[in-house]
Amino acid sequence: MFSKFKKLKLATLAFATVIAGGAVADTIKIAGWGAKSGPLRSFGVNSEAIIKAAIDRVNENGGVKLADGSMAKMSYDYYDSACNAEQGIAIARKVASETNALIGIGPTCSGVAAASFGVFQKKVGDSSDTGLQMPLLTDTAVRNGLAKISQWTFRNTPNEPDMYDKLFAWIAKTNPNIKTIYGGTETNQGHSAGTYSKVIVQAAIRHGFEWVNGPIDEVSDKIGSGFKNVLSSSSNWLMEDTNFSVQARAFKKSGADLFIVSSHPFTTCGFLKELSRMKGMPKMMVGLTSSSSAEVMKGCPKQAEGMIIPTSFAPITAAAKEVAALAAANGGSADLHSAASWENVMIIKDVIEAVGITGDPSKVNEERAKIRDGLEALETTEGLIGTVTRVQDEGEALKPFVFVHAKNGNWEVLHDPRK
Amino acid sequence: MSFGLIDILQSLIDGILFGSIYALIGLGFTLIFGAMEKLNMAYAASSIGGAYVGLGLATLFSLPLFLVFLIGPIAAGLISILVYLVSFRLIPSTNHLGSLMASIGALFFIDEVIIHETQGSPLTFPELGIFAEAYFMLGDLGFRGDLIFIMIFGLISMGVIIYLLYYTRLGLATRAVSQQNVAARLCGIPIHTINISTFVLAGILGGFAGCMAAASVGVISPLLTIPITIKGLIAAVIGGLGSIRGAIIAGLMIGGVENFFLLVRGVNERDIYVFLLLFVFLVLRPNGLFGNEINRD
Amino acid sequence: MLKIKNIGKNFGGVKAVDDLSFNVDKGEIVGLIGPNGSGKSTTINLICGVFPVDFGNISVNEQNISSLPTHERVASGISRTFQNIRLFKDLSVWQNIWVALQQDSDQSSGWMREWFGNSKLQKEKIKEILVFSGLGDRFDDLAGNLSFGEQRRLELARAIASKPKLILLDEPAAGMNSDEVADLRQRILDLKKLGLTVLLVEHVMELVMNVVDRIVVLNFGKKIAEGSPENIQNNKDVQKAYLGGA
Amino acid sequence: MEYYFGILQNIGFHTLLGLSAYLLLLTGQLSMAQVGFFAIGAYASGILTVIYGINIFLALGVGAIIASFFAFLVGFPALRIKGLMLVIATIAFSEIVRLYFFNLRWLVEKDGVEVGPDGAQGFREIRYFAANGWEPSHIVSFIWIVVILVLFALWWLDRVKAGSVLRAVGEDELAAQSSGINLTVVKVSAMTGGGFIAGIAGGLYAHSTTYVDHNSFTILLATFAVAYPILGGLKNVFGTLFAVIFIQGILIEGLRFLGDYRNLLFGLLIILVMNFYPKGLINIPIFNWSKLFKRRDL
Repeated sequence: MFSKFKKLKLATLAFATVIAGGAVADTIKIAGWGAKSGPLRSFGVNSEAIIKAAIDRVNENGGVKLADGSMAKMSYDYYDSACNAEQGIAIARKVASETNALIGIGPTCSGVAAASFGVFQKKVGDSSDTGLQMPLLTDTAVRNGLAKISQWTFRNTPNEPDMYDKLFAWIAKTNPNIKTIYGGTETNQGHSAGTYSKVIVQAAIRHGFEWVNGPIDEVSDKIGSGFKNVLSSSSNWLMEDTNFSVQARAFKKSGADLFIVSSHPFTTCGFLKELSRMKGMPKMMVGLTSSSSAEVMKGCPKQAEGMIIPTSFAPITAAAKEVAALAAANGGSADLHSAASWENVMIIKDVIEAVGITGDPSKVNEERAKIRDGLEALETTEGLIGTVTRVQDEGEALKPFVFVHAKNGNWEVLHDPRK
Repeated sequence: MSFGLIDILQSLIDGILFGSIYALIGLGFTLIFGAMEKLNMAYAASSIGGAYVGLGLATLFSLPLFLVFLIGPIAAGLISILVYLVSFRLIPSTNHLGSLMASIGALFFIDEVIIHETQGSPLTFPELGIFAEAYFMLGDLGFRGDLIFIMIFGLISMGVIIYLLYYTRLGLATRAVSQQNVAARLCGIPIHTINISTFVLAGILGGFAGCMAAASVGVISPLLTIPITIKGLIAAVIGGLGSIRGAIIAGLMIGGVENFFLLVRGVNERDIYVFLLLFVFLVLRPNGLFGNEINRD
Repeated sequence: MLKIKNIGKNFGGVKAVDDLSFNVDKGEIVGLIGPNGSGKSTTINLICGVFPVDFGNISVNEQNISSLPTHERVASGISRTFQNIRLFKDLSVWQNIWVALQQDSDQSSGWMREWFGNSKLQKEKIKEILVFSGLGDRFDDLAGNLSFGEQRRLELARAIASKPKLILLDEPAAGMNSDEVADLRQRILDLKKLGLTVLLVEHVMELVMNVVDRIVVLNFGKKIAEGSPENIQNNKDVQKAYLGGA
Repeated sequence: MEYYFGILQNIGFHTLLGLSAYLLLLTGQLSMAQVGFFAIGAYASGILTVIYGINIFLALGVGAIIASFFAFLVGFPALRIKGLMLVIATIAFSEIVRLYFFNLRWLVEKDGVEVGPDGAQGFREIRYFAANGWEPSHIVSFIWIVVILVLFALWWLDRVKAGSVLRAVGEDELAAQSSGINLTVVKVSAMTGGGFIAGIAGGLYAHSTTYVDHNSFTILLATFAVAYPILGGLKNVFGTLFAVIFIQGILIEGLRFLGDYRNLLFGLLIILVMNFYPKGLINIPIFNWSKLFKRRDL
């Protein structure tokens, strides 16, 4: 069934079929890294569990086809970057210079991604730039616009501007009684705050929702416009906060029809509990993509009931269901972040087969470059819940997504915008 | 955000109520400092650790959830003994840096064990039953039932500790140890027993505080440790290290100040003011609210 | 040269030193005695500037030093030893002296040279001081490894190194046996030979009576007597103070 | 090779950070403010190279001077407080600095892209090294030249009077004052010097990681900064270097094969070291090698 995944449109890879001479390896190595220590350990654990499952699957089906037509097994090493920039960079360097890994998957933290992408070469072939030259396909770090830092870095992460745009268009159409909005975010968390101020609120306003205290200055049709004013008109908290009384009261007082709660699970739950204690629940709630995870369902299923989140992963297809089961079997859980690493392994397999790799350790540098070119040539890939379009000048993906909402302790699909 | 007088009052009330948790943790720091003139940096971590153990055991053996609030403090007391043994017992008492570093090592260790066992993901924590449901209104002002409970608990603990320290033989011995270490030893007071009992007492108190903090949020996460450590330390210092009522009053004050600045200046600047408050205290009143003039070197 | 005029110090309502006045003349050895808690050590600490005086005046060579910080009083010619030895125990013997060593005023080598320059020049001077103090052979040892008597001598040597005019000795004979006390007596007389002025706070009467020129007696922070050793020995008030029952 | 260069870089700026804390520990001040100065150095020199396009050497120097200026200012109130209170006060300072950079947005358009510090979104693309064709070996050499210079300067300090005076203040402030030492000058100079070293370290850090945000400068890093000299011992400057190699080289990178258990071991090893070597791993003055072969006195 996995042959279906191969829908590559390789436009300009004439050289790909040229088989270089030399030894052919029997294993193809890739590397993964992410936070496996510190408070964000679950990211790394989930990501590794799924990489393991995906590689096991590839090998069960015979492995990956090399340039000479022989089959090689895939193997991986997973490293702990501890959500720490120095460690992330050290690992990127280690993988690039000390191992034969052809490509990396990671890191899981946006902050580490922002730092370590900077040590990669900015433009391919720029000999004056001494940055690392190894392709990287990120699964988890979602923060806006990271992949364009280097031409060697690619992401297979959800495209939040598109997701929230569609979400609010749909809400506007199906819920004409929802008119006013209000919200808040974790300001010291790059992803939550950036997505909230540059994406979510702006999408809502674009689709005719009214900020409850009147219009926000400088917010226009353009994504990211006037986002400072968005943040200062909202009621925010910090990632490690425990007391949400002032914020929840401001939410309640705003009396908006729809609340936007853009935060990761820990504060999402803390905040929702305070809000429900104050009996300030609105008619509708929209959350951050990262909160559509198991943690929220473990932490506050009752309070999150009804919260709508767009996500690029939900067990709606047979493949997605299977990945979710495999992840659980390997001690992790599949969510929109970690599930991407399954797709990444499959993309890597397809690219390797398309560009023709020998796996010869002595040619690791040129083969890495080949894989990078192969990645850049991708226009679409087959994802777990549908076809993924690649925006290659930025190295980003446009992933299919669905809207889920919390219902009876589970994330249930509310609407599939493709239908 | 626009706000009026009611909002300010309300934010102060919420903050002061929430400050009970800082007060309890500050109280623990101060108790240990009072006995040994040392900071146990792992204190808040062992408190949260106790709450985790309570939650873990209760889940594992499907115990009634209220037992979490019993097992948690006991576990925190035991963790405190361990911390005492590895960070204070064997390191020469004159080596303050050594104990400080070792207790920081213990802080890392406890935190990483929690993260390792839970994958770092937040877990639901049982709330304080009827107290959590209760929400009193006084005019336009609201009061959270569970936080009032925690505050009353904090005041009672303060009373109990003052009683223990000033009206019992154990307290006499503890004070003797803290004031004249050598002389106390010569009088036959078993110093290590006294120190361990202080650690256990502080640990149990911290375990309660940890459980209460988690219960008041409804979620427990390893992210709780560092903020509570810092705010608890600030409470202990502003109160005057070694002063019991100082720690309680300063804890409540920090809660209030924090929430007030959250309301008027926003969350990004909130903590700057808390640290400035501490800075001002340290420079203008280095001995804190109720600290006496002993050498804190 | 040292003039103390009506000084006083309260600690939480207790008058540790109360309206005390006395003088020490150049080249003199003056003993400051009194029962325990009579304010002797406080007086020393007030002269050195460990605490500020609550009222009154302290002057050295007509210069009022009452409000100067400790290190500036050292510069104006006062140095001291401590009742319970306070050496830099993790530094070597010669470094202990080095820390206190004042530059000769005629030597204009500049502060960079003094603080960051090579130690060779200064080592000779330090050696001289150590030999004078009978510690010549302990030059490189850690101060903490010296015997008790040697530590006392090193402290005295450190006090000399800052080129004082007046040395305050705070119970230097405490814990010494009679041989060591005899040695100490000789060393104090040597200081006098060097032209230094000494204020000696001491309990060991054997030392005080045999070395000082004049004695000041304190009780409850007040001066109760002043005079030559013989006079003091026969003074009724002093006997009363020491035997209890004021 | 690049990997080892990378680790050497990490060891390099962590050593500098540890040395800046070492200098203050000599005077008996346990300062958690070093990470604040480190952050100031990082942001200041990053802003200079990225926004103003200034040469790296000049930027590092100016960044270090700005950091040392703040250290100078912190030195005065720090005089009044000692010991554990100073620990808390300097934590407050570092946190205020961190929160300042958390709130700092200073974006300038360059070549059509906005560059500069962007609050919680961090300060990206401080790519002076890579953009100017520095090979990893060049970067490592540069960092280590700085490290060796600072190591040498601090080693030299123990051979001149200033070093003895610092240690004297650290051992006994009253005795030092009574020996004619001006405590204010000594402590404020140590703070300023420590700020300068931490400022350089911060600049090197920002340029070798290419990205900083406020989360890079937490209490955790401040703890590391003081942990190095304490673990290494204050007897000589190489203890700090040794401790950095021990922590950054062995504990963090060398134990990767332990996988999930690596971080558990980290806290545990600190505890063990403090219990078995309470005065630090290297507890001998470097100028007295004969002590190496004598029994260690605990």
